[in-house]
Amino acid sequence: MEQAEKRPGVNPKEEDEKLGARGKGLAGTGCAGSGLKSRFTPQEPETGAGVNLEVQLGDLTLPNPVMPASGTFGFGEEYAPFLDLNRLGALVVKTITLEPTPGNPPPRLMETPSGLLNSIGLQNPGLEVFLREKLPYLRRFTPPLIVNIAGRTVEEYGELAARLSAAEGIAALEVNISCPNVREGGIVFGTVPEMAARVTATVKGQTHLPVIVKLTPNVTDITVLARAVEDAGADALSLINTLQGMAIDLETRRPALANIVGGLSGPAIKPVALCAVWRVARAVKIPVIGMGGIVTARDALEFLLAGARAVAVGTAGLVNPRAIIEVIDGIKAYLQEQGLQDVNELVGALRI
Amino acid sequence: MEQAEKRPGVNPKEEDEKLGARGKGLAGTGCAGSGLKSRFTPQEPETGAGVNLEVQLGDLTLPNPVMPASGTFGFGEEYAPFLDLNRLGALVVKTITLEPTPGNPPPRLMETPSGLLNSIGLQNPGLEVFLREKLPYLRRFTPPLIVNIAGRTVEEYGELAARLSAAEGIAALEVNISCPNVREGGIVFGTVPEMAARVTATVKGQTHLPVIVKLTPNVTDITVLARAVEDAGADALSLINTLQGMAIDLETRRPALANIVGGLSGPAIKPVALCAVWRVARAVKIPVIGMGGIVTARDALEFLLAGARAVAVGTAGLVNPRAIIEVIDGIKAYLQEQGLQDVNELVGALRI
Amino acid sequence: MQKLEAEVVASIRIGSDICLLRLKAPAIAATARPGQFVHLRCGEGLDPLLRRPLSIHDSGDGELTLFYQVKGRGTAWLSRQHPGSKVDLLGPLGRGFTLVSGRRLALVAGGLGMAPLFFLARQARELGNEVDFFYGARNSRGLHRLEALEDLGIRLFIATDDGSAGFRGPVTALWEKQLKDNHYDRAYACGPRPALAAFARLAAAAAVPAEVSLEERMACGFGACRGCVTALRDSRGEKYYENVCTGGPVFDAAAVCWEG
Amino acid sequence: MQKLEAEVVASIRIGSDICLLRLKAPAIAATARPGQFVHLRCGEGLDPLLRRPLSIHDSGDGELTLFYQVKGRGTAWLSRQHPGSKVDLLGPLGRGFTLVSGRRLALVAGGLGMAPLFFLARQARELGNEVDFFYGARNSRGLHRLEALEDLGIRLFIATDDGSAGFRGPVTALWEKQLKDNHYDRAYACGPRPALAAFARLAAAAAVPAEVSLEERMACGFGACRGCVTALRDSRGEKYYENVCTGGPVFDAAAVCWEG
Ligand SMILES: Cc1cc2nc3c(=O)[nH]c(=O)nc-3n(C[C@H](O)[C@H](O)[C@H](O)COP(=O)(O)OP(=O)(O)OC[C@H]3O[C@@H](n4cnc5c(N)ncnc54)[C@H](O)[C@@H]3O)c2cc1C
Ligand SMILES: Cc1cc2nc3c(=O)[nH]c(=O)nc-3n(C[C@H](O)[C@H](O)[C@H](O)COP(=O)(O)OP(=O)(O)OC[C@H]3O[C@@H](n4cnc5c(N)ncnc54)[C@H](O)[C@@H]3O)c2cc1C
Ligand SMILES: Cc1cc2nc3c(=O)[nH]c(=O)nc-3n(C[C@H](O)[C@H](O)[C@H](O)COP(=O)(O)O)c2cc1C
Ligand SMILES: Cc1cc2nc3c(=O)[nH]c(=O)nc-3n(C[C@H](O)[C@H](O)[C@H](O)COP(=O)(O)O)c2cc1C
Ligand code: FES
Ligand code: FES
Repeated sequence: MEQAEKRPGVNPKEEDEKLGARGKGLAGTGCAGSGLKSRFTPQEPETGAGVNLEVQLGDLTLPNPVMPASGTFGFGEEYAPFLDLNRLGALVVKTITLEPTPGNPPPRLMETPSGLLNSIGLQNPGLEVFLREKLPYLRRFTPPLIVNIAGRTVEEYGELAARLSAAEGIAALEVNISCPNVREGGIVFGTVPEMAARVTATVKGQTHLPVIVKLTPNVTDITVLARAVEDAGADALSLINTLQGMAIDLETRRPALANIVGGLSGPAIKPVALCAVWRVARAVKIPVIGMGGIVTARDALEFLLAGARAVAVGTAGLVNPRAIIEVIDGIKAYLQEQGLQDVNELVGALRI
Repeated sequence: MEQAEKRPGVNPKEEDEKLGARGKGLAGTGCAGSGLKSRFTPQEPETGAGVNLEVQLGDLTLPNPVMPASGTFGFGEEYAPFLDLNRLGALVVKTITLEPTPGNPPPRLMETPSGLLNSIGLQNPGLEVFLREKLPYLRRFTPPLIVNIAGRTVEEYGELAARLSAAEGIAALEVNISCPNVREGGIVFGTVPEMAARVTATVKGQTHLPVIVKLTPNVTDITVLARAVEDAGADALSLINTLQGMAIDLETRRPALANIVGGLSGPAIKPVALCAVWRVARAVKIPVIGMGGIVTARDALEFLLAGARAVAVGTAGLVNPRAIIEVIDGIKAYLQEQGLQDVNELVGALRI
Repeated sequence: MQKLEAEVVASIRIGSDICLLRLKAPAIAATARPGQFVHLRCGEGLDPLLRRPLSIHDSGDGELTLFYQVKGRGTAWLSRQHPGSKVDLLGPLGRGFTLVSGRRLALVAGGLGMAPLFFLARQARELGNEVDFFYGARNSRGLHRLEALEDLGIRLFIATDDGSAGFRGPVTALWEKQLKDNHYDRAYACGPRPALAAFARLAAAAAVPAEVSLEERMACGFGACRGCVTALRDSRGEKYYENVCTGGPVFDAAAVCWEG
Repeated sequence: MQKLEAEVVASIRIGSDICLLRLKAPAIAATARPGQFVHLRCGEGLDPLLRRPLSIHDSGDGELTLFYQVKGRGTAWLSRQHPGSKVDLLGPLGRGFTLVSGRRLALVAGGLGMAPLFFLARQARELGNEVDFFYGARNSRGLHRLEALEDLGIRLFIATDDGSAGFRGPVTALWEKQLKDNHYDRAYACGPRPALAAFARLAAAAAVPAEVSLEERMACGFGACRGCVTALRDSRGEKYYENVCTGGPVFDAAAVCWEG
């Protein structure tokens, strides 16, 4: 052997960068393994000082870009035993309808490969009860409160917007025109550009609050819907809602859901969501909230790179109620590791 | 203790039906665990004598309802080391184009949660080479040979149909109007009903062979496309092709695929596929070939219940080259366990 | 209600597909009540994705005991965990059984429904109740923990569908016979839904206050998703959906819409 | 080419994230050639879904040896498998290195690229070749199996980027120096793509026939999906895509389109 030592001494100070590189990049991002494991820390550590996590959704300022996805967060109180609600980028409640909505008959859930199929059917206590019983609790927290609404008619969307805008403590409205689990309205509004635009314009006409319109992926070209809604005055978009899906129970030879079809969410749909966000972010000027299968900070960062200004964690929070906190902490850690000062630098920073 | 023995004697002859029920139902169906494990048995055991597996797709008779999905089966020869091609319900080759198609630049693959994202871009040696070098090999096997075709123009579809119909040993054409990975034609034909109908009619006009049209799920309402194609003369439908998706590599901040977007397949999309098959099977009279995420016999049986007359195994075969054989054997075993004589009894037998 | 990693103390197969799992989880064991459940991650990847709900079979000394059937992939994974390994747990979840003292109680278990009733029986005895425990299964091989049950100082009534042990017939029929001669202050049941429906009818007919523990597929287990509902009737007889995970799993038998 | 369940004979961690895995797989070991690989299922559920390709590091006596880095979930799962457990395997896959006898050979390994070159070195020695083995890594901790390599009766040349062992600089630069003074009949390389490109340039300049082993993400591993392609140039200089899994992973270095 020439020009080389035979048994090189190991230098323990020196990190093997090649071997360490991947592991290191993920160290703080909570991305190891499935990301669905975590321990409850009663006192939230405020890591990541010195990096800016604040993002703007039009006039709406979020302390950080991570929020829960509507319908997976109940009315916030359900998560209180597991995390400090004040740490979230926003609070987003289950869809509210004008009247109480009983929802679909059970069974409403089915697990699928890396996914969850649901047919809740917008079960909620209705606007009155929300204003009286849920809002006072939610007002106690500092993150902006986003109220998700759905109507059976365009007029109902308008009325919901008007009445919620009269209430105190609501920061923005999220307009659900994309729920696959209700027969009336719902997804129809979300698949026909003219209808989507009408709902948007009506809501805008009834509120001073920023209006976020939530889009369905169950369309031929989601950018057409996105532009229609932008033109109608939407301040931001959120996407994606669930994919239409179905499951069958071979034992009984019946649909697994009483409603027969349902909405698919969770990691399984992440590639579809990421693609939709990327395409829409390039097609519109208003900010986009990305969601669909986000489990770890790594997932969330990918959505930011694809062009999302903020992200939402849905199904993952049902499995690990602390997932959202881990995503926030992981984003901070990533920024620090990468020497970035501001999360906004990552938005749309995908290299093509 | 009254009216009851204290330590009941165990009766070893008697199966504990309650406990055993579920396990038993799955015993022969290859459904235990992920279904992606198996051993290669050089000699195929002919199980399930006495039950009929033969199905009709219009004029096309299949010895059993399980075939490979186009593009995951190469030209058949790739699977020959692992299984007896004569056992399949049909042989289905990768999409053939008129001219050789180089395909998209690598990387072309990315694993996603329970899914696979690909952007192959219809790489194939073109019609000439297919006829000269691939067809003679494929003709040696007994199952009907289905040749999948794609054109850049309606005329190309027609020419492909005409020239393939002149060749010997082809049982049917599968018309791919749904590939998300090519810029020209491809998915455009599959998303606009009028275009889909024109392609179908053109192909029908150029061939005496049964014509199967393959649909994309990336549309607002797949039943509209299905009916358009049925009205234009299609003999059968196959669905679904892949869902449009995207993945990002956080390390490089680049898309994981060179083509940026790709098609999502595998277990992740099974609920979407099952829903599409169920909806289309109710909307049309022609037979449907169901595919999307089938791994086990159990999955295949669910598609049959949803209304598919036959099924295709795609991504699962890439992971377990014997998956398709296990699905066939599992369907046979299920029929026997359930005391059914004919697989056709299960088609559309979902209880609503 | 906590999220924690519990260490496996012991994992014992007590039947061909029945396991007992002892977990070290002092924070949960300290507050767990009979009828409550825990929600466990049963795997490492993203598939299977959801947690699995299992009743608390017993609790004490900082430990939880679970009694479960290996049914699918999740429980199969669980049965492979060795002492020392960690299981990701939410709990205690749900509303448990109403506890009383110094009364005469009937506990009616169908098959795996024995799981939560064991814990109830133990606490009920500690509170000075008399407990008649009715335990039914398809056959004698579906009966478990008989010795442990007897050690609780209860009266044990056994029924099997095939008569391979005890009374031949449904456990509810066995209870019905006892109802004629005995007074019960309260009755509790867990088991397959048809058995629970029969139980509820008998209890109503005998004017015995009765509670049942229901099962429904669950995602979160803590009330956030509205996925696990069952139909109930309110005081005016109107039907509504209630979460099984937070409104239950234990419900007043009279409030449940048995027809669905 | 077979599909089988191979029993784990030994699983040894030989570095912080480097493992050696010995598998009992006589049917594969009997025909395996240097440069070929196996394709392993690394998990039980549907996630992770795909197999993982690993080069055959050594083969003999009915056993395969694999040398791998724990990189993500698949390899992490693999590293947890104990002796006696089974691993689902396809193999041997791909086209290996061209074997010659009685010649002077240069083997150039960058980092994990050592994996297949070990097997090649051993067989090359058995065929009576002289072997100069160039082995580079970021630093000394990235060098493995040095003793075993030396036992093969080769000349070992070490390079590290930081000089913590051997030559300071790229392994290709170390080879370049040797190329000046030595004649090589053939050269083989495996490692990161930029290193392979440099290797190919040097080999071409010195007119040494050279082969490289490439990596590409794979689904099937047996040629069915066309997912694992790399760009090659045909004899007329025209670019086309070839499967790495069946056309390679070993290619003539001169045929590879290094620019992509
Ligand atoms: C509140 C509650 C308490 C329970 N306590 C016990 C217990 O103590 N012992 C016991 O053996 N079983 C109990 N079960 C049933 C147990 O949760 C299921 O058997 C288990 O989830 C099956 O998971 P698997 O992955 O093995 O089966 P799979 O069939 O693969 O499960 C697939 C999906 O269906 C769900 N599922 C399957 N069966 C049931 C069921 N019967 N009820 C609810 N969801 C189901 C699973 O959670 C999972 O989401 C309880 C269920 C509930 C709701
Ligand atoms: C022909 C061939 C031979 C190989 N031989 C070896 C070897 O001997 N030793 C060794 O340590 N590594 C080898 N690799 C790389 C090895 O396959 C990957 O490190 C491994 O697949 C990572 O899997 P994971 O689940 O741990 O990582 P993850 O990053 O979670 O993998 C995610 C996906 O990317 C794929 N992938 C990740 N890295 C690579 C890569 N470098 N090449 C191809 N696909 C990749 C995986 O297969 C999987 O589909 C080889 C690759 C190829 C193509
Ligand atoms: C159980 C459940 C209930 C949901 N309910 C609503 C809802 O009421 N309104 C709404 O806009 N979206 C609803 N969604 C959709 C989510 O907000 C989100 O768009 C979708 O689940 C994708 O994100 P995920 O994969 O992170 O869950 C629901 C999703 C789930 C899983
Ligand atoms: C790698 C790959 C290549 C494919 N190529 C084609 C193709 O050439 N033509 C086609 O019609 N479908 C193609 N498909 C789609 C499949 O035939 C099938 O419709 C889809 O993958 C869903 O089935 P699966 O989930 O079982 O894979 C391809 C799929 C994959 C994964
Ligand atoms: S499981 Fe989510 S509300 Fe009950
Ligand atoms: S991995 Fe499928 S062709 Fe190479």
